[in-house]
Amino acid sequence: MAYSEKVMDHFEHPRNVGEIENPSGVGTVGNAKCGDIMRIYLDIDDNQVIQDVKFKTFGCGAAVATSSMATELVKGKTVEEALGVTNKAVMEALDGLPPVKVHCSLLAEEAIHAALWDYAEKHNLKIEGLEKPKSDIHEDEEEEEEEY
Amino acid sequence: MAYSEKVMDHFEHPRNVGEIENPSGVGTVGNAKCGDIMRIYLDIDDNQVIQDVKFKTFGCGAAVATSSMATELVKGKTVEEALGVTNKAVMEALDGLPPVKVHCSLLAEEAIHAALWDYAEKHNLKIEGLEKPKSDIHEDEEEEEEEY
Amino acid sequence: MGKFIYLDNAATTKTDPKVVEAMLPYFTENYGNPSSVYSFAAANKEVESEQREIIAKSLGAKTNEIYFTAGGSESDNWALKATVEAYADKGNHIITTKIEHHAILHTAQYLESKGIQVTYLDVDENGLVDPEAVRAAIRPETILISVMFANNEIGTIEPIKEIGAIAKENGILFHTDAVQAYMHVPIDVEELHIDMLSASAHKFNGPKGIGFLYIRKGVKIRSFIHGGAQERKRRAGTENVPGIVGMGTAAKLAYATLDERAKYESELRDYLIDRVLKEIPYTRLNGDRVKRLPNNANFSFRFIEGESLLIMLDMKGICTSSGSACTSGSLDPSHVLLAIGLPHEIAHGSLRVSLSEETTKEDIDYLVDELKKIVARIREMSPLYEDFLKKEKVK
Amino acid sequence: MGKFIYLDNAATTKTDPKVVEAMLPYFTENYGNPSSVYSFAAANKEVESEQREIIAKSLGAKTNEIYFTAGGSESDNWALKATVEAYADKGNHIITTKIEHHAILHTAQYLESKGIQVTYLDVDENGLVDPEAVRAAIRPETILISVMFANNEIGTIEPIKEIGAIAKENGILFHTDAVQAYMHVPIDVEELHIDMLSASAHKFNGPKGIGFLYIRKGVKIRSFIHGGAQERKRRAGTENVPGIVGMGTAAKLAYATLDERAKYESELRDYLIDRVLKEIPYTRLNGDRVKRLPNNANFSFRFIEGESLLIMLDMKGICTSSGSACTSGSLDPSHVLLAIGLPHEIAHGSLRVSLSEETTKEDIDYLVDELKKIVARIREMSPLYEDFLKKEKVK
Ligand SMILES: Cc1ncc(COP(=O)(O)O)c(C=O)c1O
Ligand SMILES: Cc1ncc(COP(=O)(O)O)c(C=O)c1O
Repeated sequence: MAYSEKVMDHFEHPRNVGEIENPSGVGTVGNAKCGDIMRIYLDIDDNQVIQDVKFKTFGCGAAVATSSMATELVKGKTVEEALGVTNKAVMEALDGLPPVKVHCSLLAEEAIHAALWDYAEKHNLKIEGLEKPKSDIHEDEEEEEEEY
Repeated sequence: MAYSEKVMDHFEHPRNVGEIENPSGVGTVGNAKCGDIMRIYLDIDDNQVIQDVKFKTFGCGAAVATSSMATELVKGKTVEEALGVTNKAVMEALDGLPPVKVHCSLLAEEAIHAALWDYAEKHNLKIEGLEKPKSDIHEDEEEEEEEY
Repeated sequence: MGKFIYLDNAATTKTDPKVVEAMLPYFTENYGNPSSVYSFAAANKEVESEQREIIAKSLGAKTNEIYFTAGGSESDNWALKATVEAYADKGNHIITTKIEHHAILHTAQYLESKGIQVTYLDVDENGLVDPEAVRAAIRPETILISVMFANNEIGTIEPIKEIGAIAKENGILFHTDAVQAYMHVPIDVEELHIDMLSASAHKFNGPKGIGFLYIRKGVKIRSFIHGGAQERKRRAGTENVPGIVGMGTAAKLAYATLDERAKYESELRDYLIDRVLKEIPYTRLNGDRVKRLPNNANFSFRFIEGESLLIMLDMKGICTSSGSACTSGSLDPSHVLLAIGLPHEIAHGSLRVSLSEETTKEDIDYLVDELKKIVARIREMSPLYEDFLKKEKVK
Repeated sequence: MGKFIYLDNAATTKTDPKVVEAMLPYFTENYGNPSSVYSFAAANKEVESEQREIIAKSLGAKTNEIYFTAGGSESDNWALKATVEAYADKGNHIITTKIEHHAILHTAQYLESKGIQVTYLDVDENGLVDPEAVRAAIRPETILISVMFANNEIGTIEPIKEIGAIAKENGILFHTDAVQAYMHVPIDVEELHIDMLSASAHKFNGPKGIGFLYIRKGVKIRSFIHGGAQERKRRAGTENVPGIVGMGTAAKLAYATLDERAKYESELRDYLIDRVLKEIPYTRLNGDRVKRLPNNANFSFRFIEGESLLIMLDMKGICTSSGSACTSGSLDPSHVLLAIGLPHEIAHGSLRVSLSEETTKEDIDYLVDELKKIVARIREMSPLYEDFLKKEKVK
């Protein structure tokens, strides 16, 4: 699979695994058919700062590692800042992913967005720049071999 | 090529190579297109006994060896006996030939027949059982792989 | 380095050091091209013949019915594509199954794109093909039945004899992909009415990149790789002499130990299966419990995705696989597991353990002990398991 | 054992002991299937990549343009058959030559039987293809030009650059069978406008049973061997890791010495040619005197049949060939020698001597000395020579 050391570290020692009771927002994306499901729990305070974040993931090594890294990246950030955490940022923080695994980082981004959306809905907020997340990002995927 | 020791012996030390001046009969068969030509010279006495025989051959190892063996087999025989020297007899005397080389033994038989025919014509004889030889036996050949 | 336990012998095997030793002279000493005239090289033709004979004997076949190829995939491609070509006047329909290796499946799909009709037979929940379904699928224009001898993922051994008899009765050619079965279970092409059979050396401690196709005398297929007159004009290319010697030597060694190996491995396999099913909850065995390759065990652990499992086992020094090696990296769950009726999320969580004669009971115990911990750990992380537990509570 | 002089390096070469050494760990230690997930095996994917890079660099190609195959024949079959398939909407005509190796020629004939139009270009008396004849043969429906880089029998090097330029100008794919040329002459696929190129490891001191096809990025051909997702989904089959490492190592070694080897061998070759032409009457050199592989010499001795010559040389410990190795055993004279205009009886009497860097001047002297005696001896036995002498006398 040729995962980077960072990916392996986050896979072996995933940060923030677990659940949050009565979360400010929770989002689940992906589907079992495609082999990955990510669920993110957010605990957000009144200043819109993410105080805590937890995840559960059913998926491959990259799915676990991107979930772990995504939670690390949004923790302590404001909602607005968290929105800026893209799949690219996650990938970079992990020193890259194999091409077939790029979709995992998209899924992680989407999982954060889904949790934020849930938070916004529950709190009747409108978060600038946040769209209703797709639950499944697989439709975006590309074949590795573009030319044939 | 997997030639038998006998074949190799007759190839390395061919018996009866050469020409006979004023032969009783001479026959040349085969053609250069197919890669083998055999010429047999016979010296036949008044009792129809083959006193001497020589050959020249353009061809592969098996062509040389079968020529050599065929001359050995007819030497000292009567014309009638010589007619009985078949390609099978030549092959057996050589402990067999690879399948692709069986045609060489046919060519050797044919060369003897051609020389005998020449002898018969020159001496106005009719030899029982001797037919006008084909100069080229390759048309009889079969593919090794009969089934496809 | 810590532990190292290789339990992926269905993906490939270690080349036996005796095999390598037998190959070595053919690289740097007897390196001649067997088609050459001079004795130095022509001797290699003999050597090749000897290997062919070893293999022919092991199958109850004739020496000149064994054709060397570059492996199982080439053999499978050859058998299917050349049959379709050679028997085009007879018909354009072939019968195969949904659980074939991709070397058959993708070739069949390719042939479909060329206008060939293909029936892909279903299998039951244990992966077994029903011989009566084969019979029912036969049409007047059927020219080939290709059913694998044993499945590479779930280890199920198919009813080859019954299918062979049906093929023979109906005058239809019968090919079997025996890449996983050859040298792991006894095979007699006469008794089983097999017309063509694919095998690959690296699955029985031979080298990679060499295999063979058995073609019954009288089967009219021609070349798949055209060119020189090698392999009785049916497969071109300078002969891979070291590879051929390696395969022959491996076949000789494996044939001599076939029965005892099968006995040893299947006992160990059963021990593994029993422990796993007893000690790890929400687990199922995939493939037939009895009609099964001696060295194969395949499990599904609910709520778990296979790759994570493999990586964690790897971290413990254990080499195993999920689905087949060729498809890892792809996102689709195994077509075999879907064919036996597993839902997608369970199909994603499968583990194949394939033993060798070198595997010990200690290895298996270590595997099971680690597996228990790892499965528990991954489930802790799984949103599916979380949902499941919540539902259970509600009940 | 007496003398042993191997002068048939065009048929196959000795595997370099350094190559074997590099291969060895991949049989019994790092034997993992590169497609597997666990690190033990996945490391072999890296190893493979390194070999691919070595080869790519040697051709001025990109790493992902190199696809491993089982040898030259498979590469040739793949290039032709897959092109015809992939570009069927564009046309159904291909251009090749009369002097190709059978791996191309028989494949082209097979394609003809499937309705493809094939132009087989003539060559001149030195075996050279005229680029203008290539241009003239192009039709609107031409999809492929396949011209060998250097001929395996007579050693002539074709005007690949000119042909490549014509192909490019006309937007037609250009394939070259470089099995004899790769690692014997410098090749740059960019400079020469080559879209596909076949090579085989055993022709440059690598192992048998492994080769590659270079496929320029953008060429749309798909698989020839269908199945698993190996080789970027274009060539199925468990990777022959030892073979790949062997080929990569051989390429690395050969690339480093290419220029000096070519210089050394061509000087020796010229010495051989000069001696033979001067000292043996009724002899001709086949192939171009200058545009010629550094290690190839090919002679025709009138009144002589090739096999006898080979066997007698063999008895003196000298390994050489007549025509190509693949066709020996067949009764037909070389199609290449007929194509350069030799009459049948002369075409039957050809001798190919192919050197290596290990060949010495002493070897060549020994060869020529024996050759003189043997040719004289066979001519003594030849009815054709007898007739010739008689005619000469009459004059
Ligand atoms: C020019 C040429 N093309 C193709 C081949 C076929 O290569 P292989 O025998 O490795 O398949 C050869 C050698 O046999 C050759 O010389
Ligand atoms: C059942 C089956 N068929 C075919 C193959 C292909 O064999 P190879 O990879 O040697 O080409 C394999 C293994 O990969 C297999 O398990």
